[in-house]
Amino acid sequence: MTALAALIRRDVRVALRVGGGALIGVLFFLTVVVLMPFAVGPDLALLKKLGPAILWLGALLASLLTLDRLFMADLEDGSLDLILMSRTPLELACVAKALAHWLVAGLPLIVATPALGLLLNLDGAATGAVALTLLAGTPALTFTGMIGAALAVTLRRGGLLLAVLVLPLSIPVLIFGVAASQAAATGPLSFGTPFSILCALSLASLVIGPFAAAASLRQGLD
Amino acid sequence: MTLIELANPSRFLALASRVLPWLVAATVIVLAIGLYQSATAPDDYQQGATVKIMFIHVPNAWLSMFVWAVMSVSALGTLVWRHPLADVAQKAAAPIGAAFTFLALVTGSLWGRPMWGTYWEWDARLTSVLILFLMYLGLMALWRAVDDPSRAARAAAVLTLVGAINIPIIKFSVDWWNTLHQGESVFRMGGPTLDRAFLIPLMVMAVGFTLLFVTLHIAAMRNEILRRRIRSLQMLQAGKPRTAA
Amino acid sequence: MTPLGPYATFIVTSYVLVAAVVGALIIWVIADYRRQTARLHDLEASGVTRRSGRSATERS
Amino acid sequence: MKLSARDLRCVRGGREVFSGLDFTATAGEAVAVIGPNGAGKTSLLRLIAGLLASGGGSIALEGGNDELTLPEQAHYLGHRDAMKPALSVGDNLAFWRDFLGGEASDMEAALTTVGLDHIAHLPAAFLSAGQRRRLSMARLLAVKRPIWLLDEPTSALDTAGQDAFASLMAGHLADGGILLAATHSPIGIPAQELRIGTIA
Repeated sequence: MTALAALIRRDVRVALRVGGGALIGVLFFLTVVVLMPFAVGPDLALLKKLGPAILWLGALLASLLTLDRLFMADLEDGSLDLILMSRTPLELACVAKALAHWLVAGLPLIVATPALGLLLNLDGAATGAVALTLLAGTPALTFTGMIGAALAVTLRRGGLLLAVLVLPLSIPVLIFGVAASQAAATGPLSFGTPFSILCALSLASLVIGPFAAAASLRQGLD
Repeated sequence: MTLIELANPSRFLALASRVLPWLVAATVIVLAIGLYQSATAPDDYQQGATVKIMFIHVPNAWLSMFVWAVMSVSALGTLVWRHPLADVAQKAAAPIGAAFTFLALVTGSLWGRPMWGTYWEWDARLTSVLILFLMYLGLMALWRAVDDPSRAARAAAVLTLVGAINIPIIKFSVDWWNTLHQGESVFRMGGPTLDRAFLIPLMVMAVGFTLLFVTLHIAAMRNEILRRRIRSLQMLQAGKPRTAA
Repeated sequence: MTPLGPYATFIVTSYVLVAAVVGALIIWVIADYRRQTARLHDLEASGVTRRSGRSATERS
Repeated sequence: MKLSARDLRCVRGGREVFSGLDFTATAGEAVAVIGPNGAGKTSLLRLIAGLLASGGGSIALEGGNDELTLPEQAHYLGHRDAMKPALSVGDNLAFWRDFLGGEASDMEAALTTVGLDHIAHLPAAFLSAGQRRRLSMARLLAVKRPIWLLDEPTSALDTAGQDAFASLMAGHLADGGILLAATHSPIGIPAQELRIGTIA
């Protein structure tokens, strides 16, 4: 356990220090959401309707963009070699890395959601629903995105390739995340069903993600 | 004390510690007068007592642009005149400017709630300030992304100047976008018909907040100079072999 | 002082928020100054000086 | 303890780097892997460290800890130092001590041995190439592992650093460790030579 705690602590600290760029994701989220009204127009009724979808898309893109460095930074400085040689199973090390990433990149998005909800004219209930679905759904984005990040390391390519690989995988999360928030905001569907599915998706990705990422890292040994 | 003499960071530190107490005193006095005048100002016939929000909103909105102007001059100082304190001034101003811009947004939003019935309206003014806020945050992110201040300085200077040129274009575009979508005109603050009863407290508050910015800016510059001094000392320490002491 | 009318909450919130943010800025600047000077003194205590041999915290 | 390899083969990118490689190293023995650039010195070390898929042959460790795999009992010191520039020297080392697991030893002592104890609080970004290498050496000391795989261990080190490293390696061998070093220059301790690649 000390090994995993040490890894989480290190990743969080590196992200928060100068050059870490932990908060760039949330800044990107803010910018993307602010851009939306310029495209669709400042019609408050329309924005209210589109609000949950805009917030979810913004969060999806923001958490995807920051995933790029998840394994790449460790590959570049040689840390990945030592992680592979440690007595901690690689799967657990992947869980720790994803968790650390979620803490510095996923959680701030949820914290920023209420302010953005205000800009998009969402009422308290709808904003709360979006924040809650993001809380349940962003771990799924991180853990499935981690598979793409591991593949990107294997292929020594990052950036857009990662996006192309991961975006299709995150479609289910997007569907049920937006469905649950829309249900809470406007009805008529119930909030519970899509939300439970969203939680189930998160839990499943919590299991599948680390195994797939670890397998991909091992395959990509070079 | 000319600008050339100020180029020496040690001189700047000396000057800063001499000037800061006076600046603090001036800021406190002017802000106190401003606050008193704002409290005793009459209600506006249109806005009622909410006009009081204007006394803090307008100075913050003014500063949000003024600070960017200060940063642009500093950016020129970095790129053209190679003034050694220019990038210190620019870096120190960014978080303060962001804070004032944030306050301009929040006070504007709190004024808008009773006036418009909503906290946020995609009004041209507010929206432009929101974009300015995002640009401040981006600039701060740029400073944080690079460990070496001298390397970050040039990139930040270019970004600041590009921002200075772009802000009017953004403002124009947002105005156009806004009028395209919104037929009815929202209440416009300011204009030439502002009553003296409001104008004087507003001016005093604006002067007070500007003094506040200058004080904070000089203090933050002093911190930044010390931070860089520590950095170079630490590099010196790292380069030295261990001493027997 | 004139009564603030029906929108007193908004006015008071605005002023309180401005005071809070400005207060935070002031505290940040002061705390940062204390931290930097303390670190400088620590460095000097450990025998690191600038090339010119002068004290780094020297005021003039 | 005995580390032995039989008929090792390494293929990278469809090209055979080396094949039919045999060596044996017993406790307290050092192997200097010698060969021209591109002969596969680094590949051999990474293969033993489990960082490269084997193209054939076998590697066996006798007399080690049976519950652990070979890579888990080995230290790999590569060209990249696995240190985060944003973290302090001490934090970097403490992380690897905690993360690599197993028997940890005194971190302060390790830093003192490599001569970095006075700057443990500084960010690793401030270190020179030689100092970074010393920090990597401290990692070998902070966590005890019987097998050291060293890729050009003395590059970037000055004469004093090379001497210090030689005495570290000698100490490791005296404790019954095994050491493989890929090198172009003499490593400063007696070692059996393993030549790989075509000798020009």
